[in-house]
Amino acid sequence: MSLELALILLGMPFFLAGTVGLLRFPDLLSREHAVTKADNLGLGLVVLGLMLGAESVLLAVKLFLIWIAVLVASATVAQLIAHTVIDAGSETGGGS
Amino acid sequence: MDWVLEASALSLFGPMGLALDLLLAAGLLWLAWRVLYSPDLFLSVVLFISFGLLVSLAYLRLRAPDVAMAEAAIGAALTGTLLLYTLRHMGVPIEPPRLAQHRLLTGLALLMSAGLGWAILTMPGFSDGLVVQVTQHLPQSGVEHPVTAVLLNFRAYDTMLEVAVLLLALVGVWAVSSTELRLPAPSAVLRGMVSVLLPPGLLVGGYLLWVGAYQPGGAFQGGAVLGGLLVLLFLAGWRALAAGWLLRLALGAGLLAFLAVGVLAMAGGSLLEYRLEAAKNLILFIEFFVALSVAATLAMLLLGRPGSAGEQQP
Amino acid sequence: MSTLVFLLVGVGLVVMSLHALFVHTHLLRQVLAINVLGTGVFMVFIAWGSQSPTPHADPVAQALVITGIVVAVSATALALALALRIKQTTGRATLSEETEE
Amino acid sequence: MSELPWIVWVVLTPLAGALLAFLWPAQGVRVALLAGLGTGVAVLGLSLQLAQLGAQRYAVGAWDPPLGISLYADGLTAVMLLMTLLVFAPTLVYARAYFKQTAHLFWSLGLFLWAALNALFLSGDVFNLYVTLELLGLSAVALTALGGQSQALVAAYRYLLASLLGSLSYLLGVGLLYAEYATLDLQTLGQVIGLDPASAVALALMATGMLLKTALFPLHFWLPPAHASAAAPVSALLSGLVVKGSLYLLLRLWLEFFPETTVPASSLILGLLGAGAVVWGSWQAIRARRLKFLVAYSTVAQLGYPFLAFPLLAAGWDALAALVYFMLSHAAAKAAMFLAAGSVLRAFGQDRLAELHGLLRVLPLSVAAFILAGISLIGLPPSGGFVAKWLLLEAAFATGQWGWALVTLLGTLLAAGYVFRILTRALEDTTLSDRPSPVPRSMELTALLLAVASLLLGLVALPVLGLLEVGR
Repeated sequence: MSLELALILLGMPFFLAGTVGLLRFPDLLSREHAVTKADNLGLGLVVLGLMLGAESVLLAVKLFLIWIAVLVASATVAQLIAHTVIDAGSETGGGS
Repeated sequence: MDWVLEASALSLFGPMGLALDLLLAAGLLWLAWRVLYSPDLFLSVVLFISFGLLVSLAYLRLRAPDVAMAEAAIGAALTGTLLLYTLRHMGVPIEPPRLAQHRLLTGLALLMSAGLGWAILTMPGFSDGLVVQVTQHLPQSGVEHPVTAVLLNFRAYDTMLEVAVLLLALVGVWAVSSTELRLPAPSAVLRGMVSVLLPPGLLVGGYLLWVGAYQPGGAFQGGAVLGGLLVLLFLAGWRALAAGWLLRLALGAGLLAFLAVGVLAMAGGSLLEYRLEAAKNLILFIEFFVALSVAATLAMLLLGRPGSAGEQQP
Repeated sequence: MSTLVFLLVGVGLVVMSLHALFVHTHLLRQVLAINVLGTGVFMVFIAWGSQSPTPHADPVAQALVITGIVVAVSATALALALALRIKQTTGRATLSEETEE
Repeated sequence: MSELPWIVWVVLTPLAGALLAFLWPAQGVRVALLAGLGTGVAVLGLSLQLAQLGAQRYAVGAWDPPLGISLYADGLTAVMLLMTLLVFAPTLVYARAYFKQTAHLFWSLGLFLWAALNALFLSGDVFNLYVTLELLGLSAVALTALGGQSQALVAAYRYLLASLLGSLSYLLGVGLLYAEYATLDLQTLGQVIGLDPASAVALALMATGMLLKTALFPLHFWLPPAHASAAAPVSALLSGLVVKGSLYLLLRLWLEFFPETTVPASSLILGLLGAGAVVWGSWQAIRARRLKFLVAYSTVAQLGYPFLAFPLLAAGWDALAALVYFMLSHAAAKAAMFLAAGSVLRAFGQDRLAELHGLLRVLPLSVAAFILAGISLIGLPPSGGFVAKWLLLEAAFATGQWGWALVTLLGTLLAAGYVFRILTRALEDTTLSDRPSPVPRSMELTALLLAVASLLLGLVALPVLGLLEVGR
């Protein structure tokens, strides 16, 4: 029980770091970078913790699949946003 | 899935559950306030999507997983996407909202809400008359999950009219909008993601549809997932089904299946009355086509009107 | 206990969205207000249904709310299509006070 | 007549027709007329069955209430279904000539509207009534916006917001009733409902929702622009039928929840609002500068009369008969006027009253339709309007509430005012300057047919009122 709690608690600061990055970083691309990287790692740790606690292997696999889906989705969205920002020609410092 | 339900049934959180509820409630009210009154409309729409997700979390806390899925898939994701699409084409207003003064109507609203609060607080206890009836008649419904039994058997007439409402909304949107099917140029990254997500997406959609008979899930939730997938396919440049009578058949399939099964059932009994042994298959038959037309309708609501050659504009 | 909390949240959402609906003039803000109003009403349904002794909340209430959500998205889609057309034809994102002529 | 479940076909035929018109747009007209015929047969079959066998209750899916949904049909339902048939049939024929392209979306939307009305009149379940109300509201809004010009779109959007607000208010009332009595069946609710605070608030919410959707004064702001800027056949359906749907629902709730004996004080409020509607609507109609706006404001006024009958419902039969007959005669007369106004618009391209001189020479049939429909709106014998006002006066004198009789007479004078505004200009003998474009004969004939029907309603009062008594 304690290992799961430790892993979940370990994941928390990454979420915090991601959010702080989102608010603090100057331009869009670096903000986006912070959120994508930190949150995914945090989520990974939380999922790992939940997987240990899950009572059936099938459930553990489902939890893992959730993490994979979030990884694919956030990576693609990050790419798309980045492309639109660069295509729009706004210098890296700009962007809402 | 059961594990998550137990967690939300306070077993894991124990007394912490109330703290979570209060946190969630505060979050909901604060987010709603921001959605309704923030000066920047784009921020309002984005916050509306997170508000929808928080609402589906609240439904999970209230032990209503079916509704949580429907709210997340249709209420938050799809409505949010529709709002973003419309906002992009309307343009974000620069000046903050001018608040029109409606002293009378605001007073009416407050009066009505005070009455509402008072009525709820003086409400007698929960009477589970109907819940007991549903559990008693569950074996005759052909499915094990009570929500699907109510939706597709006990109150199937409601659901038939509801599928008609969805189709009607689409016809209404076609009658109003003149925008052709305008899709952005597909980007390689999106195409890559779609090829990765398509197989598991179809699997999840189909699984949700199938599992509806035993656990939370069902036609609308499965249809919403498939609808999202269809939108991704269109954005990634797939045009095959984008117009013509095949599309119309897919859109009308749900209502068609309902009418067909409903009328056929009248041969041996009353409208929409399934014989016990055929109930499960009939429900699944209807759910399949309803999911298909929900997916097609939700995707077409977003992607606008296909200019099919054969039919002039109104 | 969680029932009462979310019942009051439902009522709160209804109050806020009603006020916003009357006060705002921008088309999209009115659509947002209608959606939040619908969510408030559904929250009251499910909060009350969660007191049901069955493993999940009251199945009839859940079925009604699922039907309500699908009807709400249909109405929202039509409202947004109308709002877009109004902006395209009149160039304004608010309802013009038109006279008879 | 036979054991055929007409009650089911009354809803399924237009619904299937709407679906087929959507799937096969090229044949939209033919599908609509065929479905219209089928629905007409089903409605007549059901009415005959009701007259012979009395009220019917049909449990859908063989699940009895409170678990399942039941359809319920009695005399009131039959009269409403016949009213819908009476207005829909000629309007579909009119629309065939009005809309030039055949593959128009009007056919699918129109049949959805008919299915929604029939489902609303037949439903015996409060939540199912919410779904039918939404089906009705969305199809009406889509039809209003069909024209595509900005005025129609703005009016349709304002109509949609008012309709959604009304439906959600009604839904909240349903939620409270369900929370308290754990049943959604209308009849069961009627037996168990008490007057504790929660039920009172629930009924207030449901009633407010219906008042908003019926556009009763002061909640009528959305109606005139919507009905005036919609296409002519759509305006006829909106003014003639759609507003009657929510009015019927309010009446059905009233009859189920308040037995004749206990008429609550709130009926007085409805009566006063009705009086306000009659006066305010007529005044706006007299001042209107365009023909379709005049007719739309006349709807706001004429909708006031049924509400005058609510406080008199304790007087028993006469008041109920008056209320229903107001709805019936107004449906036919108003639909006829809007169709005739559509012919005028088709001929001259605009409908400003100031420039509509000498219509008689150009559109004699439409002017005749205006005259006959005007007679019914004013309430001169032998029209349906006269019978309704006569029954209302009888009920008023029976209970000694003179006020409503006075309002009715004042309303009659005001109605005469705005009807003659149309006729004086139409009958002038001056020749028109610009060349009117040709108007298809079927458009004028259907308008005239509806006007004659509203006149004949006065003569067929006895059988119709006999049918109304079934199940009371």
